[in-house]
Amino acid sequence: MEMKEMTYKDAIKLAMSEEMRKDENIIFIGEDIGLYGGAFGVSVGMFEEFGEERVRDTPISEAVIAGAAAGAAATGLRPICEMMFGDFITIAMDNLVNQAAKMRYMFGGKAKVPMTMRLPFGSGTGAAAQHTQSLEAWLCHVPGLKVVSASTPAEAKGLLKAAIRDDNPVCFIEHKLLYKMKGEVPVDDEYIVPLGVSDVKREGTDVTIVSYGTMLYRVLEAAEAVAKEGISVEVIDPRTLYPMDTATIIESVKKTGRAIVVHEACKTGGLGGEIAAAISESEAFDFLDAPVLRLGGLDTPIPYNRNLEAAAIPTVDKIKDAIYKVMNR
Amino acid sequence: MEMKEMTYKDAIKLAMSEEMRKDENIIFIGEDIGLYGGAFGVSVGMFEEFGEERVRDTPISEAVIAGAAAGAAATGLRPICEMMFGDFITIAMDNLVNQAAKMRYMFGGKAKVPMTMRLPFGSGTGAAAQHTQSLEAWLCHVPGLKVVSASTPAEAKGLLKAAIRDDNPVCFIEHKLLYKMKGEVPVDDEYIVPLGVSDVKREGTDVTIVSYGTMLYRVLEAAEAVAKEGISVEVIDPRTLYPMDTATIIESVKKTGRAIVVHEACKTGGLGGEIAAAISESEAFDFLDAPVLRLGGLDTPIPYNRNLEAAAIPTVDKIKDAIYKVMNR
Amino acid sequence: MTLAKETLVEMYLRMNHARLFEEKVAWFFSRGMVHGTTHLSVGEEASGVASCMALEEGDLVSLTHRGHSQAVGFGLDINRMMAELLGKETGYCKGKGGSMHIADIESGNLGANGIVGGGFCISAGAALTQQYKKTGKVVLCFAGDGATNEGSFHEALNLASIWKLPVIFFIENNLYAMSTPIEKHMNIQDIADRAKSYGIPGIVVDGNDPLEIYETVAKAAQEVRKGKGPVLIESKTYRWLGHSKSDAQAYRTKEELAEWKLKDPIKRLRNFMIDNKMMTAEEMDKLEEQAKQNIEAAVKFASDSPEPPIESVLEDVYA
Amino acid sequence: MTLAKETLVEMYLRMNHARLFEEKVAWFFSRGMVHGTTHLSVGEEASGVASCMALEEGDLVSLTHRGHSQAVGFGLDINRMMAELLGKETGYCKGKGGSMHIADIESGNLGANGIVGGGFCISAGAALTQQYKKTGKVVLCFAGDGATNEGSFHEALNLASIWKLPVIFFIENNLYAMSTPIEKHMNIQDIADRAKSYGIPGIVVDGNDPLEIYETVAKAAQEVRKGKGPVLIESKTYRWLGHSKSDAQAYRTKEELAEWKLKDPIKRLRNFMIDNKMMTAEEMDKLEEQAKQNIEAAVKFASDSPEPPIESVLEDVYA
Ligand SMILES: Cc1ncc(C[n+]2csc(CCOP(=O)(O)OP(=O)(O)O)c2C)c(N)n1
Ligand SMILES: Cc1ncc(C[n+]2csc(CCOP(=O)(O)OP(=O)(O)O)c2C)c(N)n1
Ligand SMILES: [Mg+2]
Ligand SMILES: [Mg+2]
Repeated sequence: MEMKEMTYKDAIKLAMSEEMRKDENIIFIGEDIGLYGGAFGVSVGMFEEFGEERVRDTPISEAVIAGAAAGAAATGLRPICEMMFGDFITIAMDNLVNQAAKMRYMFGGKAKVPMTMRLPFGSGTGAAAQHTQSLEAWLCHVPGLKVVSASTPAEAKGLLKAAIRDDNPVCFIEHKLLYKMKGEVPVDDEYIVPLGVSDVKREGTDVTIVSYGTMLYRVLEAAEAVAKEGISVEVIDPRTLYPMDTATIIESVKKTGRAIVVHEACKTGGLGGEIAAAISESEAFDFLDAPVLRLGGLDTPIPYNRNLEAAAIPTVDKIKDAIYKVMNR
Repeated sequence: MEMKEMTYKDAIKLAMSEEMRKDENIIFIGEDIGLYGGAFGVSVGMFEEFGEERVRDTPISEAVIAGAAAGAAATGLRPICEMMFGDFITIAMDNLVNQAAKMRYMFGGKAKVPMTMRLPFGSGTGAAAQHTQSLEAWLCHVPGLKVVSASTPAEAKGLLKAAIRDDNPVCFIEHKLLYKMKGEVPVDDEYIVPLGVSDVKREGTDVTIVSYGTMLYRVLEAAEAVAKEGISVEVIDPRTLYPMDTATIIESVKKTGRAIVVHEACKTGGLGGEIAAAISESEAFDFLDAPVLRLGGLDTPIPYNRNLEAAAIPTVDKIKDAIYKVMNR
Repeated sequence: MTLAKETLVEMYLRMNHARLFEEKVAWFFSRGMVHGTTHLSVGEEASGVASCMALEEGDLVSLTHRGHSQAVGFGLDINRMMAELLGKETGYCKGKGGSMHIADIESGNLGANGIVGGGFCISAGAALTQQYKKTGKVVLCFAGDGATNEGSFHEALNLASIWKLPVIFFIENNLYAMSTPIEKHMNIQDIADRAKSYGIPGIVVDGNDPLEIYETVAKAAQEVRKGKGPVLIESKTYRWLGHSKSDAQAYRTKEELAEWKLKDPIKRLRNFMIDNKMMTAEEMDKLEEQAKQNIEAAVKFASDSPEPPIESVLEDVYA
Repeated sequence: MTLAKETLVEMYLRMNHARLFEEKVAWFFSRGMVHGTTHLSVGEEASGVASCMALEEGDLVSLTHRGHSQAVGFGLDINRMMAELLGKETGYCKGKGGSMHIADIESGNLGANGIVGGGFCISAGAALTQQYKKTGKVVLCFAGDGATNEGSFHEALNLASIWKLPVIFFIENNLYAMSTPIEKHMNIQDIADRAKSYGIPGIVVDGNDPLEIYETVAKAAQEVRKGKGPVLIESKTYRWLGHSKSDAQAYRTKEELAEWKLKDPIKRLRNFMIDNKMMTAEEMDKLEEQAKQNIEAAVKFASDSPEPPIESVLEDVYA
């Protein structure tokens, strides 16, 4: 496969651009995504390539971004939306949850709502409580939605293309701290990472850690560190958070007998509980040598101060401690 | 304690009315709560007693209901809000989550937001997908909010009074099917059920079932049924869903060695995962003879047709099956 | 604008269908034969029917929770509507939607909506499709007076205006949002004035006059089709029945109701057609009789239809 | 309305504080000494400062993401503001809020808001408290031009209008919402016209004229205090710097910027005071010098202040 090095955000742009070149029913809407290129510069240049008919700046009106996308999708377009910050989905929830996600079911299967909602989530930017949340757990509780999280530039391309091609409303989670991350990305414009397939990011035999987003990298770092001490960690990235391929996770846990889930979102009510429970109620239960541990963000809003902000989410050290904890039993 | 029989909804009205008589900083706002008495008739007569200054019909504007409540609460009032249906909270999420819940933290502890948001949740009414959701799991993922669920008329009174007196934004979940349920309610106007205390609704030794809302009654029915077969079920109602008193649950599981969580909300992403994970990662793990089971609603929107609607959520039979399942190990 | 006789005949038939359909639905409810709730539009049939009839083939509509007249007006099949009310497999939504979600995307009905104001944004989006694909079609978006106080009204009208989307926002102002009289939920006389916030035309029509409605919508559609951007139409009308299943209606007087009943839009069209010698009274009676039979047939169709299989509860979540 | 000299002196001092504060903040950012982002209001100081100064003791304000001038105008302590920017324990929010959340409920500052339009509903609620408790106080709610396209604008203004709440919605129309020029985000000339949707007064002011702003807000506050309901004021102004930390400003021309710089509200007030012989040029220079020293003192205060203890991350979630 021919590869090219690029940033995560350029991979996102590439995915959108390639799909838009192939299918003129795809339009892209959001706040300041045109000339400005989006708050994080993801779409710089797309306005120039596709023009204002297809790359559409909206007013600051998150409800109608989601709702218009739903209406456009139900009638034949395939809109991609950008929420400037994922936190603003609070304003779009009705259109996303009560309209887009339910239309098909309520209408007896006779609607198709192919829209993609890009959501920059996560902290580490010093932007404080209203610009740093990780709200994926909400979305994973809404039948009709799919929820996807990309951790590498290549996956950003492949998963986003799959999301755009999917005939359902897909929430595509981007972690802001990954935007500048570089990686090899397949140039093939048919390169797709299918939805609904978890990925083993690192093989191991002693403990399974499930993680995604920026936390994945802390997990991998912790895994390297404990490897030197003889602990072999398997790391799984679900990639599609909802509906999730738990089979891959369960297989892994049957092998390792130990599991940890790590995410940045507040621990309570986060996906960690869902994943831990899914593992425990599966046939992996009989293989468990220790309870499934969850490591999540503190149950607080994200504070502004740099040190406090860093203290609010899992660190490599905390992940290592969790590994020791499950190993010591 | 002197008791009086009344319905769940009258107990809610009583709680609001007693508190409003005691504290004139309490106002009540919502759609058609005045003369009409609310969509479910909860507040019939309050308008007449307290007048239009204190019982305020709003336009159909859920965002400003939540936001105005937050602003009023931060400046010295103690608003109670009624969302006509809990489903409409999708429109109020920004004001609830990004404003009300975070104000105190963002402002360094210098705000106090004593507001109560009443949310009628749940299915069984034939009102279809947009009027039947159980969205408590979302709210239990928002630090700064408290989430309360009342299962009996007495608790409806006692917990709602505690919620109104609490200095934080409290989401008070009411299940529509309970509104007409009758029960003995303490007449004492200082009768309070404190927040943050789980309640053992039935004692037992073989399996612990955690449940709340209408599901609680199905669980109790299932417990009675299996009791005849010699299975002793302990039933725990957390009552405060966030932050939850898990200690009581964990103690119970240490005794019984088996646990099931039952809720009406969609299984995936529901509170079941949170509770199951909390049990598993506690010291109760070593006492578990079977994995913690979750029983939740199907991962679908709620359909209109009566039979389909009934099939979408846990039944007494399904609960019994779950009990057999954990017992057979 | 003079309307062809056939158009008026069809309009009259549909208005009668709408009313009889709802009377039947009310009866079902009172008998506990259907569950859930329903919002009846008796008295508002001109608004729902005449407006839709002014559309062209291929135009789209978005309906409200009070959507039966609108659906019938748009030409939906009353058999499948009735079947949906009874939760049957042959219903428009296979029994999954019920009264508040009757939809038929294929024919351009974007659905009734259980969320007050839920149609505004969806309609803007559907209009974007029409503009983008240059279909020449318009979207007719229904909403109530109360719905115009939702934030979604504001966001959708603003977007539609700046993007010049082909959408007509048609407000059925029946003077109440549930129990709340309009004077208590907004501080202006005419909702049409809200158009000024978006720099678009705002028009008031007599919501009980089918001809005025037809004409106004038809004209607006013409302009909108040309790419001139959206139009806001306020149709002043009145609902004769309670807000929903259970409503003691303490918030209004019997006199007010009686007054509005004198403005019955169905009688009005009947008289117009007779007065203008388009039809005789006997011919009109026959039309009414036909409407009744059609509704009875719909009831029979619905009653005879099968329940959806239980397994279908798990279907249709994802495409 | 002739303003007392002391008022103008204080106004001038605050406008200078605001500008110097932000210049310092920009410098911190460029050095990476603070993280996150910030929105500077350089060029808009009259809007933020003069409007707040027209308030009475006990009145309240709700600020925007571009809130430094507003906060300084309201009389917040620049030491604690600067400390907050640096994330220090002595900051208004103990370092938990940063630039976008500077708040001081005790003194009536309901907070800057990271959510565009987030203040509308909160202000309505705070005004309800004033009305209910008969305090005679008003709430001044700031928002940008772009913010008026949020649904919350519509819901809040409508509620405030029907309940006659004592709130002034003060729109700082700086012609852009981030990169989007106002012509592209709304289809009307004057945002003040949106008042018509709610049956309330809508007034346009020159947002770079501190005296006109002061006068307009003071008058509006008088009416609002009498219980006449809310007022919408549109203050036309311009931001000199980029939207936030990183902004190439491709969306506007240098000429446009240069033209607006000629309308510097600070110079304008300076000239006014000198021309009217209230102060000499030397006296004005001295005021400016004093402002500079105050800002340097604020920087020192902030720099010398301790970081919040790590454990505090867990505090202040619940009362
Ligand atoms: C978002 C939302 N809020 C509240 C309701 C409850 N509700 C259903 S109909 C209705 C009144 C609607 O009034 P209006 O828009 O005037 O329409 P009408 O019923 O008069 O036709 C209300 C409050 C709802 N369904 N959705
Ligand atoms: C709900 C919400 N949407 C989007 C943003 C991102 N954002 C921050 S400031 C801004 C522009 C605001 O424009 P305007 O209201 O005119 O205020 P100005 O920045 O010009 O002062 C945007 C889009 C936000 N913070 N909140
Ligand atoms: Mg109405
Ligand atoms: Mg602006």
